[in-house]
Amino acid sequence: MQDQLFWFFSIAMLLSGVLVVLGRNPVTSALFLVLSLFFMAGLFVLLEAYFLAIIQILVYAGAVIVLFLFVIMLLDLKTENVRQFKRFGAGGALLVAGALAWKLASVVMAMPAADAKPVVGTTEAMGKLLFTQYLLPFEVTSVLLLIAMVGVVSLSRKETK
Amino acid sequence: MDFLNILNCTILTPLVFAAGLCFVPAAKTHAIRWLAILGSFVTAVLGVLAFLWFSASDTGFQFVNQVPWVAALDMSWHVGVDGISVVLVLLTGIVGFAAALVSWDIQSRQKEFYVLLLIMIAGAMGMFASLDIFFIYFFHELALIPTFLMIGIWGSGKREYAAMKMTLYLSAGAFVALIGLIALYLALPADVRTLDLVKLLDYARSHPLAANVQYFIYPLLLFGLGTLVSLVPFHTWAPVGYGCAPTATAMLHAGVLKKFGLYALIRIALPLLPVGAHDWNGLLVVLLLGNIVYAGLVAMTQKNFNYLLGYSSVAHMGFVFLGIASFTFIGLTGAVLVMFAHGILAALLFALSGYVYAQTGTREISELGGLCKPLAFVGTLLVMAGFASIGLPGFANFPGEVMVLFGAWQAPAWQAKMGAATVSWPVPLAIWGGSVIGAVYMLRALRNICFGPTPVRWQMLADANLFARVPYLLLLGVLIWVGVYPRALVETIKPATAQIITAVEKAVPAVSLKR
Amino acid sequence: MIPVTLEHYLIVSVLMFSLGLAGVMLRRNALVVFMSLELMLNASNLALVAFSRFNGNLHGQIFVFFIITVAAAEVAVGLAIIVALFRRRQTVQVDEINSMRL
Amino acid sequence: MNLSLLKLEIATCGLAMLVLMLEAFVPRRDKRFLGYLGAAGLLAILAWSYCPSVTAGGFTMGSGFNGMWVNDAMALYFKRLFLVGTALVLVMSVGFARQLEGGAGEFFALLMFGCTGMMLTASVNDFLMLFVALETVTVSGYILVAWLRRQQQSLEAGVKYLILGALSTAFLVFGITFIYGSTGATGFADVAAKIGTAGAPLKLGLLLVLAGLGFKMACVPFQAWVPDVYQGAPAPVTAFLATGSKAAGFVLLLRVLFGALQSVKPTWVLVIGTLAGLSVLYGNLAAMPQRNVKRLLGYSSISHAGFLLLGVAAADSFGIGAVLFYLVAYLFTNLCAFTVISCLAGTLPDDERENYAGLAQRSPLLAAAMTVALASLAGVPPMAGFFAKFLIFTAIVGQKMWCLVIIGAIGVVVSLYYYLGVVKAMYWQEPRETGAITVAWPMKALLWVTMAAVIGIGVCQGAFTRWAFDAAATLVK
Repeated sequence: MQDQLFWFFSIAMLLSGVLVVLGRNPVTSALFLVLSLFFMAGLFVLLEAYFLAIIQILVYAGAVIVLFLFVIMLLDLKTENVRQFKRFGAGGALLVAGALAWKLASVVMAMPAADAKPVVGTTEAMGKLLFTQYLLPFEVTSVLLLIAMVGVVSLSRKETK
Repeated sequence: MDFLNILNCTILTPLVFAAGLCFVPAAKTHAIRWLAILGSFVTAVLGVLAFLWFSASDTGFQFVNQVPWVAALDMSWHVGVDGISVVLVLLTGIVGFAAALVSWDIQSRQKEFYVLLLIMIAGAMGMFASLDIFFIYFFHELALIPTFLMIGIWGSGKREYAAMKMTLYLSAGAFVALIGLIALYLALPADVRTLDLVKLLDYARSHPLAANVQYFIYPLLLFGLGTLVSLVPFHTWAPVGYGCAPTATAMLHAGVLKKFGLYALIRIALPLLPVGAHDWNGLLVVLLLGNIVYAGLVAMTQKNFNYLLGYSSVAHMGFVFLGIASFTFIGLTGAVLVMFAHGILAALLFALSGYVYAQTGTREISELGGLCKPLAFVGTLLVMAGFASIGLPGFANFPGEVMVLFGAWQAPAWQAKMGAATVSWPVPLAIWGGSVIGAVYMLRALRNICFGPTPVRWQMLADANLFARVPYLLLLGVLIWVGVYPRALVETIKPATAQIITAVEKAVPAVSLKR
Repeated sequence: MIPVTLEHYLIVSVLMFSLGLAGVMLRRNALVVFMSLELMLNASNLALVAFSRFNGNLHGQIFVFFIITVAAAEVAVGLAIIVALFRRRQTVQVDEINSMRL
Repeated sequence: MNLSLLKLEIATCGLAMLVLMLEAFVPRRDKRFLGYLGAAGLLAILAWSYCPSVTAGGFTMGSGFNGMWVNDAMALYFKRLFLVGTALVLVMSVGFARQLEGGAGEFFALLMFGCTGMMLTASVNDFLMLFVALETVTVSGYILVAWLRRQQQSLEAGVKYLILGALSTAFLVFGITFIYGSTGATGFADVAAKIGTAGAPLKLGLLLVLAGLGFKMACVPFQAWVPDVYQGAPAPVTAFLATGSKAAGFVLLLRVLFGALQSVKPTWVLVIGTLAGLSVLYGNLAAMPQRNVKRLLGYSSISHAGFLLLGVAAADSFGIGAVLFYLVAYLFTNLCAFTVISCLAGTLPDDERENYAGLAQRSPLLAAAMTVALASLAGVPPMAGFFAKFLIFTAIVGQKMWCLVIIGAIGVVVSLYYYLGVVKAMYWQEPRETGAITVAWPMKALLWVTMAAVIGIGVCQGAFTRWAFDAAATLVK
């Protein structure tokens, strides 16, 4: 059952990913991005990373994508009728991406098999780690979020004379 | 740092005056001029004092002052002079003062000009007075930046091209030499690494560097420094640079700064890398013949008097190289003497040429003519300087060149290397090249400039006034003094060159004279 | 059917990463480019979670937590900049962003 | 949990928040006061970092936070560098303030937050911490670059920086993923312990991490953003990127290379050497035809990344010491140059070289400062840049890397050409418009300070070299 789910989730995730890249309308792309990330959350569940699966849906689907859609609506972008892809051609880009994929995949295939016993990413386990061992980066992240907030507010407030 | 040390004073005085000039309002041009002249005069006096107080009978460095600077590299502020450098300090003082005096023709942005001039003098002083390899190099580069700006702002003709070309050539050459110096520093074992020249010389005396290391490092220094001295084929910057430079810059550069390459070869490369120097001597001989013969031939075709002087200075450099390449005591001593003599002579020639240019607005030989009539004084001096340039007895160049030729004549290095029986073949060629070609182009130019009918437009030119005559007379006086009484310098130079040659002969037995 | 192992997850992650990269290089719309960048970051997330499970410790999952947080901040800032540019230029096409050239 | 290890960072961050809060209460015309407050505060923190209680061994030096954090002499060296740099950039921003539309207070605060991030990078000892610290710097960078919302160029630069920066982050993260995957840890010490057994995935991961750091350092082939961003961003921000952000990239590189990868030195020396050579060549050759001064400095910044990498490639304590000295020299030099540029930002139509023509007649001080800065960048004595290059070349000649020496030599000579081109314009050419350019006194003071620093470091190299070498000695054992 789990294996079948893996195949389903990963193929669906990749397909939605392809549609993000190929989508003619940014709204379509954004919606497929949500879908893709949703399937990834499914994969997280399969990997027993429950906390992250929830976070993935809450933060990405709930916040990031809403932000994207909001911006797209705000800008009132129409479907692109003009050239959709960059000038230097799809061939080069695909070649680079393909080569990278090939290289990475060959490295991955050569990796030794893992034998450690699996861990479960429950909220409790994650929370304990975050507030003990990872306290410092956690606090730094709060500064980072403050920076982002200040920046966004300053960048998008009305222009003053 | 000992601020009463005379060498520190000679280096810092021009810098202090330059800093002082920065605070004088730019509009007070007279104050600026006199302050700058005062600064260069004090420097010159200090240079003369250093020469006079120098005790010729003592070997080793005098007026030494050492302050640690960068411990990690064993680099220190280390000043001191021996017979070679004290002569060049004297030269810098005299030429610097003369250059400040002749700069009355600078009519715009005087403040900047004099600040740069004083920095140049300080740099030149520093490079001869320093005994730390880093500072020797550092001061040369310090003196080089003003050259670029001065040619660009106050130059004439193709000044932009000239300034760019000269700066790029010289910087590239200096950089190659720097790599050589760094390699030299690193060739020592890690625990004795030092940039201190005295320590290096001491160390090299007891532990010569490996022959292959010397073979590798010496060409970096030879070609790097050679570019700075306009060694053929890296000489093309010189005529165009001097052709377009303002008078004072040409005087200081051709007279003093250019000697840096030779000085560093004699001071650093020869005693530290004698085997390398011997290995590369064959090539150096070919190139220096290029300097003497080829540059002389090119000089003959020049239409512009400053270009001609530029090529003639390239040719004169050949003689110094000949002295270095001879590996003989007398040859090396002569080389140092030629360095001094040429420094004074080049300054005098460029100064006079500058005066003519300021009066006539042209340096084209064909447009000038009969200048001896309106400009009796300047014309006469020009002719005398020309005589000095072609090596007539009575002027400083003569004893120097003769000594170089004697040295070259007996040089065993070439006899061993090239298989010549008694007389080494470069010598007659050099004599022929130096005297005949030099005489031809210089006399022909002088005839065209000074004699013959005076064109109408030049008949009303004003001769130099009493004040303007001071620098010319000063330089000519030195030229004649040394020409008549070379002992004054030679006795000072001898102990230092003897030391270098002894070190070289010990390291490379093939070059020692069979007595 | 072959049992699913670490490798499978990694291959999926690699494909996702390359897909995102292709998107970044292909697309002209800055917003879509930005979405493709999100795909790339998420590819790392997947690989990290997979590694975390098979390495037997939670450090990888913690890392993912931080990546998600940082990515959210980055998206917010990025969109603010893109909106500001759109207000000025009326375009989000990256190859029209070329007022600075030699 | 030992917060005293974070003293300086907490103080800096607190200062930034203080400025942010005061911004709400300070009337618009007094906003510049906030900039001075920030600069003074940062300098106070700098002075504090010299207090024995901070420097003396024991409670503020050492490592902590489960090995994620290390406070050693090198960390302190870089933190001081960041503090000085940011303080000077703040003063520069005050002079630039009339260009900043409103919100000058936030601008100052963001600079200080960025500084906090940089200070964090100096102590990083864990890949997770590396990621978080680096992002703190990067995100504040995005905002600052795009700050001038009314200028199209600033926004375009912001978008470019954003997209390429996010791309490099993606590579960095993917690289860390593989490192974690093959070693099961993210701490440098753990990675170093397991490096022998982990094979290709680890190498791949490290290569990807290098790509992420290369973006910060602006070395080839991660340099695509540099010219546009340097040209488009507000001048103080460009200065901030060119000095602080680049130094942050280098401190992280050093931490990774010597913290985690000490045992595979021969491999990375090759990679770093190649990148160094390419950066020197590309940066210098591409800078030659540039006519825009900011853009030219952008390309020159690529070449300087190359020179710095040359020192890293030497990979001994001398080379690293040279890199540390170089960064300080480069900091003051760049700040000097960008102070001139920001003084001119309101006066000249744009940064084309033609507009600099005859600057020496319109403002001798600005022209002199620019000349000092360019001479230092070109490596001409007595400027600091010369001694920095001298140290770098000594390091690589010492390693007998002749190929790199030759490339470096070509770079030095070529660079002279284009730097002199600007000097030429300022001094030789006639100005397009006449009329003296007045410089406000804080900018004047900044010019004098940076010029004095550039020349002072170049002449009295002793103390600076000693600090740099002492710091390097803690890294390279």
